Amino acid sequence: MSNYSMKDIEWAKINKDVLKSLESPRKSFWVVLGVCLVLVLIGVAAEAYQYQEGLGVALMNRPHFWQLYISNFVFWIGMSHSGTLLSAILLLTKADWRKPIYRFAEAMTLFSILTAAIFPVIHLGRVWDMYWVLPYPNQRTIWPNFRSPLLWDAAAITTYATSSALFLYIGMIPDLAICRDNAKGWRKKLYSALSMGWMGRAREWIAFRKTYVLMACFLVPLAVSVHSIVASDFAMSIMPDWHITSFPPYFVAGALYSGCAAIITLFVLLRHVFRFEEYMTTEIMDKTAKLTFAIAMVWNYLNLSEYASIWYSNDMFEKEVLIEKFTGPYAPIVWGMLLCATVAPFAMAFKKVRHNMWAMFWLSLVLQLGMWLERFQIVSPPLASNHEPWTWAVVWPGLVQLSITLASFGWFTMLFLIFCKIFPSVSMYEVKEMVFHRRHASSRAELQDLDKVKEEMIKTEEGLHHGA
Amino acid sequence: MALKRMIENWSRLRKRDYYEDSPFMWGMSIDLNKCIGCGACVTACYAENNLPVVGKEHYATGHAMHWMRIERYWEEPEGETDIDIKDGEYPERGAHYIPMMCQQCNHAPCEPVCPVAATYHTTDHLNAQVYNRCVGSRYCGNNCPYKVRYFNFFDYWKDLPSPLEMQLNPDLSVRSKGVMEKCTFCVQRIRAAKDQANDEGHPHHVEDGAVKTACQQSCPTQAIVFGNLRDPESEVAKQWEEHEVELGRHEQDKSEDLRGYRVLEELNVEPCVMYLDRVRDTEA
Amino acid sequence: MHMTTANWAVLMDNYLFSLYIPLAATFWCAVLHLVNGKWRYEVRFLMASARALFPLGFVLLLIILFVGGEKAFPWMGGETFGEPLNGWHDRTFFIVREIVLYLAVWGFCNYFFKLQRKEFPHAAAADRWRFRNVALLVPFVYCIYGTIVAWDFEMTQWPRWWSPIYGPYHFESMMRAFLAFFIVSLFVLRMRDSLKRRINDYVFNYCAQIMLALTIIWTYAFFVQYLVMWYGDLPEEIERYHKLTEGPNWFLFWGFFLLNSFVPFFMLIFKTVRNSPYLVLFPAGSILIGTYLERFMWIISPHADDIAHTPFLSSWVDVVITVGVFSVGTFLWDRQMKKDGLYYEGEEESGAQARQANA
Amino acid sequence: MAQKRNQDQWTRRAFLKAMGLGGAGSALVLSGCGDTDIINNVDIEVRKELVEPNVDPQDFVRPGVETWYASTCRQCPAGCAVHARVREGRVLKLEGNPNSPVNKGRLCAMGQAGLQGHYNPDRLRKPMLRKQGELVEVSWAEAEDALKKHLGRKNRKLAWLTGAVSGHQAAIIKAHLDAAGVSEDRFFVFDTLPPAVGHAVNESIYGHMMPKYDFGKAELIVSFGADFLATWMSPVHFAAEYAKFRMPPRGTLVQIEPKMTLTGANADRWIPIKAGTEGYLAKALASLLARDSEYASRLPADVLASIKQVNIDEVARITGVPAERIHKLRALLTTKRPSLVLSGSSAEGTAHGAETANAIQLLNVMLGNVGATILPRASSPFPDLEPRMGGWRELAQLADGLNKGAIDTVVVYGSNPLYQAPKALGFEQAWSKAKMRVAFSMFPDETTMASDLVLPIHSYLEEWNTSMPAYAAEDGVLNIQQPVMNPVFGPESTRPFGDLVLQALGTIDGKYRRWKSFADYIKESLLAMRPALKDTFAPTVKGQTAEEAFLQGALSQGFVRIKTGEAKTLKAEPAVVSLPAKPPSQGAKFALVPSPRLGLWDGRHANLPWLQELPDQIAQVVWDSWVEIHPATAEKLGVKTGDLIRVSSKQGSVEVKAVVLPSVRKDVVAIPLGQGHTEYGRYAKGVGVNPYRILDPVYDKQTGELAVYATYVDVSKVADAGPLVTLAHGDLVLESNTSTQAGREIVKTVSAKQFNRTEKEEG
Repeated sequence: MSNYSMKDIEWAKINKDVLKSLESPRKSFWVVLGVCLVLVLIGVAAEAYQYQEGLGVALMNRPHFWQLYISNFVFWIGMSHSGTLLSAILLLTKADWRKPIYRFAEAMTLFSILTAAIFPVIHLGRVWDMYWVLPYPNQRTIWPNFRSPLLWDAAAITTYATSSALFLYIGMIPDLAICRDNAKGWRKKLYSALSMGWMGRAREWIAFRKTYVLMACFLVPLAVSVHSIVASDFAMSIMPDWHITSFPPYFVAGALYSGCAAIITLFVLLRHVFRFEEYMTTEIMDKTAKLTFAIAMVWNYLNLSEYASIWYSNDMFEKEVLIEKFTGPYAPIVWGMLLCATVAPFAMAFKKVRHNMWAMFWLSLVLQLGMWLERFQIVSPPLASNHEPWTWAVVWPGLVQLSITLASFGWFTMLFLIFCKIFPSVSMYEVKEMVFHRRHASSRAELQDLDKVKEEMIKTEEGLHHGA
Repeated sequence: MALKRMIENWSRLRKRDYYEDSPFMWGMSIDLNKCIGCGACVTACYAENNLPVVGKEHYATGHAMHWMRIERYWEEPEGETDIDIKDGEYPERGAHYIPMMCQQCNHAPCEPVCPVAATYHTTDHLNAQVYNRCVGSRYCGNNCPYKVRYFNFFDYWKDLPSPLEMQLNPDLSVRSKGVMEKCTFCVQRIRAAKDQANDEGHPHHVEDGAVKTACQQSCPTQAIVFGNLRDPESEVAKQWEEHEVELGRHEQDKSEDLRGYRVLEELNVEPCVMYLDRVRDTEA
Repeated sequence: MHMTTANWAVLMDNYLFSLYIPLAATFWCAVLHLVNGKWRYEVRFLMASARALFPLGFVLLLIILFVGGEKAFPWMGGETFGEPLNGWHDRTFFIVREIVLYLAVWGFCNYFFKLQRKEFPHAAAADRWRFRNVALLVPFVYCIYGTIVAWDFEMTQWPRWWSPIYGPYHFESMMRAFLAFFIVSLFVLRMRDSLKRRINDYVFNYCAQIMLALTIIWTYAFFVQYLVMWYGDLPEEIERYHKLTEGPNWFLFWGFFLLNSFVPFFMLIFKTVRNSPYLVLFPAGSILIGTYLERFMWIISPHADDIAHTPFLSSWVDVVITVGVFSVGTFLWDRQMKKDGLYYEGEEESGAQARQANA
Repeated sequence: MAQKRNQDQWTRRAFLKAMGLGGAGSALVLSGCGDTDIINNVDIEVRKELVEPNVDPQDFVRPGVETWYASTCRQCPAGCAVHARVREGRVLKLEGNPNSPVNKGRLCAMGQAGLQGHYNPDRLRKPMLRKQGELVEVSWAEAEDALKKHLGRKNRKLAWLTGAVSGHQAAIIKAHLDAAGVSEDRFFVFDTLPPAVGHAVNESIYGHMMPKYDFGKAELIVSFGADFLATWMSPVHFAAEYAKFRMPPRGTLVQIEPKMTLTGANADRWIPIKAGTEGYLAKALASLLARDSEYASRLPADVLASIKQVNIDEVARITGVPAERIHKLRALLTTKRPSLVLSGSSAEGTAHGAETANAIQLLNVMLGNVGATILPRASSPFPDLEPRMGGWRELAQLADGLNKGAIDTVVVYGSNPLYQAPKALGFEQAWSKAKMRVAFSMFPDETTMASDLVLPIHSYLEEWNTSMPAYAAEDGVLNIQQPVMNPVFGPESTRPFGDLVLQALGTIDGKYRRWKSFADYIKESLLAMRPALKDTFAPTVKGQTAEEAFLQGALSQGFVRIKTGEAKTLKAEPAVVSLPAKPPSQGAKFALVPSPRLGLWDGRHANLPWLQELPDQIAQVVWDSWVEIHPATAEKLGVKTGDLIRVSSKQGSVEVKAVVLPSVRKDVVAIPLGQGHTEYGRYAKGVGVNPYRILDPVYDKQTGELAVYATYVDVSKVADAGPLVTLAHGDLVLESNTSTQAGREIVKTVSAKQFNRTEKEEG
């Protein structure tokens, strides 16, 4: 916990560095943004075509009523989890190292949930009637079906998107004030409005802390519930290999897992692009990687125990799906997932990997690929070999689904790029706090106390040891 | 308001079977000893229920809309040794045919998962699909263990060449794209028979045989029997009784000699269709 | 099923506790080390002494396997619940894997504790490194072995019933039960006050905080499993729940739910409770009893149609077994603590006096 | 409608002849025919529906109220009686007529799909005339002129070609030939599926082309390729008979054929046999039976002598049926009695078809089935109304006549030889030699489009007619067909066939002008037939005349029963079995089975989307042709389902996708009939291939029928073409996917023993 290299960063430098990242973008920024825009437009065209012709153009069929749209939905929802959840949990457990990385992680959360929310909508057969899923008052007192996990989804996503946006925004207010003070033109107006007159008075800080911690307390269970609900889309059904009791925690673990991987990806990119080396240090990467590793292990446990218990259950339907998963037409997907998401994370057990930024970057992409494949193999193989052997069929997603999938990546990246240029992607005030704490840590009384206790312990234990 | 209603009707809502008192529970029995797999029922269903012909391309992508289908399997009967079947090179016991359509489950897994309650249980114990309400989430289709729900992936009726549209049955709608549909037990015929019974002054009793489903009507071997399971005098109820297939169980406690069974009843979905075992003369 | 099965369930319950007290102790020692929890120095040797319970557990295991047999595991007697049994339900394989795994885990935990004694800040780097590596393995061992125990002793009771979340649900519950047990033990030890090392109040607080988190997780796992099974309405799943919730022991089911979830949660959320070594005894006791009943219910529930057996009330054998096991366990632990040199040897000296003298 | 009495204009005899009632003999009295517009409540089943005879549907349109009309299905020659549901002047649904002895209220897929022929978008709506080699649309006036010019005159070179035909349609065609001064042997009937060889053999053995079969009484049915559940004369009727047969005590069905038919799929024992060797197996069985004097005694000495010397092992080698199986079959035949042995198309469609059928019938004779399950027919007083089934021989005769120039004008109706006839028959060339080819047709099929004058006719739901079933479930039933709605395209687009023929007739012979329409002709005829009918319909409404009551009753019932003579006892005179010692060797070639399907039938229903989308009962393919190959053969050829295969005979080749299925013999490939149309509208044109096109010109020597199952082909893989369109779709295709229930117990099977033990006979 020692040698933090940012010990002596001047506060003014922090402001300068971070505000610099908001300045006029380089050419490459516009190129990437342009590519994203093109992807989004392709997706819009695909959706328009699908809207016009009917969902059949997506090449789903009976028994594959769901496919890539749903697996993408789960993927993006999963990605959205790590940001808020990690930020909130680490805030509550007072882990200091979250401070330089939580802002962009939260932004990632918000944008991936905005991406995720698209999918259940375009996946509907009658998109134009999607509002029927909402419990709005109407003359005929027709309610949606509250028993349906899809309705829980609708509620969960809305709540989660709102709260995540609020959490991101609240945490950003002091920084927005800094931006306001340094900005001109339309930015000045924007930041003035958003910072709501933040002056950094003690009263403001007290209120701010309370609000922020309360939001975090609310968000942790919310995030867990959101992905548990996403899991229930599958677990509540009676489909073999969907009806799995461990799906809710499994999905939560998977969400954190892929989200952490995404954080690592963005971590390396931002660090590289904005030259944030001083804030996003190797130590923080090390901790993020360790956390990812731990989550990967939980995910692995749940995944493997699912396989084991299916095997152990002797349940004909479930076993059939399992066997088909490993030997059937979708086997490359499943094995790919196991390779990318089960085996690959063990690389993070090695310090050398954890401390190598680009290794972590590529590894994180592999993990995300693995988790994307995982979502696909959750949706498709069980449908392919369902209860009714007569309907067994394999279907691969068609061009429309694939282009909309690509578009979702373009859409997410586009939003994130725009965010990076308008809002500080590293929290200035919290990095300052961290620097402050580090600087003054040695003089802190309670720390001294703890050290005293430790000394005493060691003494006794040495005695015990030699005595025994 | 909903809460108030819930409180007022609490005792009713707590019942295992909401429609305990309903005089109707439509059910079917299909004798596989008689079924020859000819497909008359399939076409009759197309004719009666305005099923779209999707054409070769759509059929190839799995978008066919046959509410009723005849599944064909090749397996040999178990436990039989034979003098000349080498590795089962020829299916010498013929094919296994089974007409499969919505089983009108009383614990239908499709019902609770619909986000807009477009599929629900009617007081007749039919698993109804409200086309107008359906938004096309297709969850019901996934959760159906029989995979007998059919989704309108396209507007199949859009390009129907004239005058084929003159055949369409005005008693029920044609379905637009994005809507799930499935076998209704010819609910329009049930409706007509109930209306008539009502006119005749006995709304709680529809005479057995007054409703025939299109598939039952056309079946050349009369393998399909349809009727009201709540009417002990109905043919179908008698058959269920005779074969000791009981509702409300997921495992029948009965003699192996009796032929009745319900497909996948071990999933506790309470199908209202009973099948009777296929029969083969093992001595031939 | 008969009364005897129920008594065997009580014995199995006791077996699980005698297994998990040392096992979860190992787990917590390892985890506290891995997350660098500084208060571990105050508790880790106390926890380590719990390894004295391993022999007791082993004896109970042998009794259950060889004397209990099909009375403890009805499937051994051919009860298949309508489905052919699978490979796991094989008597010989079952006995062999239980014994072999038990011995292996016992050995592993002892090795861990041995390394732990060598680990202190001034110890040799190699020792510390080895200890850390073994500590890293502990959560894996705990989770995997815990899962196997959960399946073998509780899930197999109804061969058709299976639930992937059951493993985590089971071992999570048991790691919490250990903490509850530990808190009660600490309290007693503090009363006696003959430990060489003072047990600070914040130890109770830390334990209470973890218990709160684990209570939330327990409730989550319980609810998730229940909801998935209730919603799916598959017979082999829902029937087991029906037997739990509507069988003759329904009050025990809801009882353990309250004791494991509501009571500890609504107490532990208050700082006052967490910070008071006296008050925290209540949630701890609640969890302890709750977990005991929970284990009992999961073991007995497939047979609950036939048995209305309330542990301790329906049969004096339960009392004898449980009191016996717990007395032997306490005695063994106590003896181990003395062996490990955690007590002051002189009878007349109290801990306080000794510490004073030392200072 | 007023009825004029102009009996005096011509003789009674001529009248009777014109009406097709020539043989009636009894004193028939004509009387006035009133309109039948009185609504009567008639129960259909128990549903209280109104069955109304239709005169002018417009008058009866009551919005939202459905009306049911009785009529007859014309989708195949079986002649099932139907009830048509009509609402708002549109026919919506066809259902079986429960009173009919043929179909007893049931209706097959083809019958259901009749509506789509009726409403078919490809129906011809304008007459066409060939001008400068091109068919051009012309007005009805012009078409009528052409009709009168070519058919309305004496013409010794005139010939008619129709599909299986009966009733007043047959009568009026005969009347036309008669009026044109041609003898009746210029009335050629060509339909591919009716068992012409079987009929001829029956005629020679039993003295009737189709004795009556009693399935219900049989304990055992051994069928040599008779696909009675799908394509054998009257599938709906036989399916119902089959259901009776399967009720306890349950009869046993053994099906012997090279490619599994629907009947084979429902057999207790399906015996795959080498194509064309059924006769040898039958002979071997007869020989085995003959060892028992009980069976031997039923045969004349010369016949007995012809079956004495049979080496079973040799037969096993020839037929590919193990000797053990032959013995077991013989045991089955002797234990389960009475039985019924049937011969069907795959047995009869060989170079020794008649001998084979004879050998098969021999078994019936030996087993004493004649008189037990094979019953005699009563003679009909109206032989001219009896169905004419025809066959390949008549087509060949027509071709011969055309080639020789003995025929220069052909009228074609309900037959499509240009699609069905193999290239090797050279029918196209013969057809092109005709000077005038007149087609009465609903659809632009191959033959129609190669004709000179095309007259679009009403569908069978728009016109009047009578017909007799191809297989009479009950002797002497005359089905009545009436329009159930106004013509879909209006009276100016299509015309009733009968009206047009009457028009031509009237041009030649004035006495036929007596009837304004074919409808009048039929009604008058029915009234005339009254004394010869069993059914009498008494007036039910006050003021109704007897005639009104009769017509109304007959139309409501949908058919009338004719008083027939007593059925004589059946005497069987089997011929000597004269099969060659061995069938000719075919080397490594595969036998080609051009298998008919219930659905597309012989190809006439390929333009009905419902039937195109009805999966084949065995291969489950839709919208396509395919070749069925046994898995072992496929492995040898390196073929998997969906591969494109070339099947070539000496006459040519077709390329078609393969379906690997265990339900064909290893030395057989089967291509279903029905596809491969080069014309015939949007749904049929260009879909699949037609196996008939590549058949070798092999004929049955006795009957002169084409041996449809006697072509041997080479098979080779052309390309990987991807999956076929099947009921079960996707990559997990047919053989892997739909062969197994994966332990799900979706279809459960029990033994007949158990079935007979536990289930009681139904009352």
